Amino acid sequence: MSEEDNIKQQLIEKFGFLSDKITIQRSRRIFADIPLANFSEIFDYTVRQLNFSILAAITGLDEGATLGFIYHLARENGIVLNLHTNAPKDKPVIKSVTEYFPAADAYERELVDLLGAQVPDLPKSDRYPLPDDWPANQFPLRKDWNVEMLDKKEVNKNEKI
Amino acid sequence: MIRPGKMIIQVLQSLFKKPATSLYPFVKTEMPDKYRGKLKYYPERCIGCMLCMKDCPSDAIVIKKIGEKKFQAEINLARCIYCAQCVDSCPKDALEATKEFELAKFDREKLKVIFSEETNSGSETKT
Amino acid sequence: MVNVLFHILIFPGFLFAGGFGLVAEYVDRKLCAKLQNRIGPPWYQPLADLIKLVSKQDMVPEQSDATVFTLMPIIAFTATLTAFFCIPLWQMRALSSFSGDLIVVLYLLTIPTLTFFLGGWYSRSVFSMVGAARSIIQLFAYEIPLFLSILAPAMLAGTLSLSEMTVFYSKHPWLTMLNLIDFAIALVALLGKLEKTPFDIPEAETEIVAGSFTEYSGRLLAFFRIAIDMEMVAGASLLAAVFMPFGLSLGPVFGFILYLVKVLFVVALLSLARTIFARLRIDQMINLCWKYIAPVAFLQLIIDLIVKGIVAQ
Amino acid sequence: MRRYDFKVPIGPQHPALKEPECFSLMLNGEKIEGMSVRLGYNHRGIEKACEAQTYIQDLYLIERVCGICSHSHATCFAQAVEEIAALEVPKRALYIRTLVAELERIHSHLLWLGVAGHEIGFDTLLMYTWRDREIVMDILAMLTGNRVNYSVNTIGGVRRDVSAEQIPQILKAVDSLEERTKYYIQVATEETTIIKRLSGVGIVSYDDAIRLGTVGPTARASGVERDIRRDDPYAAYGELTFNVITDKHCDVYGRTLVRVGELMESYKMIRQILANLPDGPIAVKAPRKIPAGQALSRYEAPRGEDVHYVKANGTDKPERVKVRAPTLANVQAVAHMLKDRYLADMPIVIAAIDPCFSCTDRLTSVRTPDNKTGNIMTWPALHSYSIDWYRRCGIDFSELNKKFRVPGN
Repeated sequence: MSEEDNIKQQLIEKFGFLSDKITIQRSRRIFADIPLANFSEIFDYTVRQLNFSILAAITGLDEGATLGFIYHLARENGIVLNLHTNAPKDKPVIKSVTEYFPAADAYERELVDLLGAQVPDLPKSDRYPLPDDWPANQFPLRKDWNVEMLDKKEVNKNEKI
Repeated sequence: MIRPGKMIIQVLQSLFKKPATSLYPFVKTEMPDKYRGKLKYYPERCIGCMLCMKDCPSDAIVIKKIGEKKFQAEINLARCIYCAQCVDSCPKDALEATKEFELAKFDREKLKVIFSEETNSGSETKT
Repeated sequence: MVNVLFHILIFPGFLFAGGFGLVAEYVDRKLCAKLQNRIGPPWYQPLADLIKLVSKQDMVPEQSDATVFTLMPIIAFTATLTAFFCIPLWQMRALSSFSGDLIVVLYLLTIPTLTFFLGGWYSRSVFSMVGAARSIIQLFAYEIPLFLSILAPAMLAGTLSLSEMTVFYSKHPWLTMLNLIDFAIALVALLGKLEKTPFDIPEAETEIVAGSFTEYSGRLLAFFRIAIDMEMVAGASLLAAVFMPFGLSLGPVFGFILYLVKVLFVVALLSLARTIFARLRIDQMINLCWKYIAPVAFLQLIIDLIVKGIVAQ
Repeated sequence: MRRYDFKVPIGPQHPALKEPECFSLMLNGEKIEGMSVRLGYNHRGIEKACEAQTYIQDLYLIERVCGICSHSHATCFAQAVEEIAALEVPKRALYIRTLVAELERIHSHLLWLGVAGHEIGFDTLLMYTWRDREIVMDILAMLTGNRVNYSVNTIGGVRRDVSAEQIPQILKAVDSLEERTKYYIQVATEETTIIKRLSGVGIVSYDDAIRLGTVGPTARASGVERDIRRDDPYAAYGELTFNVITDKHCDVYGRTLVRVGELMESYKMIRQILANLPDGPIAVKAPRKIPAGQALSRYEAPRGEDVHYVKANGTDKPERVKVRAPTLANVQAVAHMLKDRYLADMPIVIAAIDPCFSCTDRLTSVRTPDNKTGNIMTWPALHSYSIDWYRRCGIDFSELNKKFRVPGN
């Protein structure tokens, strides 16, 4: 049995409800779809027990009614486990993973600024990556956002060119 | 051996070497053969498939039909990012990347170049 | 009266010192470029830079002390110019020579550094203030070795007058060979005084932009620039007078050419040092000066003392 | 936060930084007591712009995420798209990609060595390394056409082939570069002033390097043996033999040694690639519409691990493109490295992670396809705006204006 199958087996043994949610796309790439409610325990298990010690990135997605979050976790030998979870758009609250990976701070700030996710346990700091005077409730990576929304409301308000 | 002034020999040798820099605007450099510079358009080869317009990442090229099987190209050199994808996309080799690269102008409008058959094959008229 | 004006304005005053300063800057820059395998600037570049600066607007920062800020470049300029009158250039005697003029020259050459400090400090910009603090710290590091390295030959000659020193060494040319270590020390100290790599710590571009000069622009900066150029020539002339006192009786033409060659040789050594070292940190610079250079300078002093005793017998 | 005298803003504009970012240093004399980093000045909206363009167009946009590692980003993106579309990229194409990637690494590392020299005030090293870097730049220009944005990738292969005459030229260039690199290794390890400025500066221990998530040479200089080229092989790296260079110094000196060591490995790899260059086509035809799917692509850029995630929705435009550039992972270690160090160490410590902030921040250019709402002002508009602005401040230039007509162009 390959290592990827082994990881899949271990995950299913521990969390039975994941049995049809894990796909092995190619060698070294595993995609898993996990519910938000069980996110913390599954994340803890993969990092602490399954030795996924590298957080390559966190991707945020606009999936229509929900916001999707993909945690790209990697092992030293190159196997990547992509944990996908999603939260409803009206209450997009996720838990911070800075406890496991301090470097995740920047990735989570990106989610907050660009997609409007809410990460309550993220420490207070300068915002990243948008400018300080960026208008509130404008999340550029959401599908319903476009440049005109910004132009009309905020940038052109002071003076006509 | 760790010592200060390790580079002194090469530094002194440089006194008698030809300088590596050149006086650029007075001494021109030759671009490599595959260089992707200003585009050139051959109207007689164009079939008007518009694939170049479709693939252009920066909307720099516009092909217009000006008559029966006659086309002209308007290339905005200010928008062009010189990737030459249009040259690859063109099925009839109607576009070509030249080695010309000194394209700066004081006026943005002068960077719009129109190629058409009336002005000889491949040459340009400035608007 | 005309004579005095001639000395102040033309030789060895403003025109000569300033012009030679620009030439020295050109030699420094061109040689540096050559050593780095570049083409380098054309001959008129230092002059063109100066004209550009003079034609620009003077900006005085709002928070700065305007009086100190504008006064300092002029003081730096004047002090270096004055130093020229006391250094023997191509003759045995300097223009104004008296017992103890060596001390005067050394102090006159210290004044520019103090003006860098005051000008930078009263600019009230963080970069200027850090640069100003650094230049005063650096002053304490290189000044002692510089004084010691000049005083040792003076002691050997038994005089504190530069002109009398050159007379002494012309009579005993072999004694100058004794001061070679001091020449090296004086060169290192001069690098520190002129704030050139590896001791360009007070104006380290990548750290504190331009140090004390960050807020200076226009004519004020031009004054500082020409003062630094003149300081380079004055320092090199001082080294030439103290450590290379030969060929001083060759007459005005050859003597003058020999003087130019000597000064440009020192300048060339400075630009060579500029190309082969990395910039040190301020703590490393102080360590270097106090732990290694100052003790060696003392050693040279002791050697000179012993030799003096032997010569006296 | 401890007591501090000065707050020195390093950036957004500062001679030590080649790109705009802001590091605020709290200084107590020369000593750094604390620091805060503000990123985002280079945010150009590339991820959002990618969603509005076709895959082929995105390739050139992604290439412009960063100037120095343009090939890294383009390859990483192309790999992800090819994985979704299940394209079998020809072997020759993979080898050419690897060849350009290693040449790019050489040019990037030589560039870094020069920048490092400049940051510690050693301009001769800068001039010499950049002079020698021209050799590899010329080879890249010969192979791909251009010096920086090579545009050698396309979805399904590469655009430019390597001809038989070019191979001896590349080998000759690699030989001379190898000789020069040996000289620079000597200089870096034997010149007192360089060692004094580099060793013991910017220390990140092995544990901290892992905890802070550093990547690339920064991590490898702390003894963390991670290299995507070996761990997660892509392109032709699976068929090449090379060593992963690590170092135990944990400081800027170690990072220098790792980078020059990697240069030597790159020369080795290029010789292997050119000796085993397979024959065959250089590209397969890619469909315009990419089937729905997702892929994660990793790539060892000169600065560290580059991660691209692409999600396709069956149209000719991607649903989502995510770029994680190596500097974003490394920049957070800078504050740790500068703790209790001196102001003078700041430039070299920041430079030592080989920061590329244009990679790090990717998103606020206002680009719309029809350019209706773009904020581009024409020269006359800008001119009249400036007159208007001064008039509102109470200054009237109209009299002067009559005297000095602004030229028409």
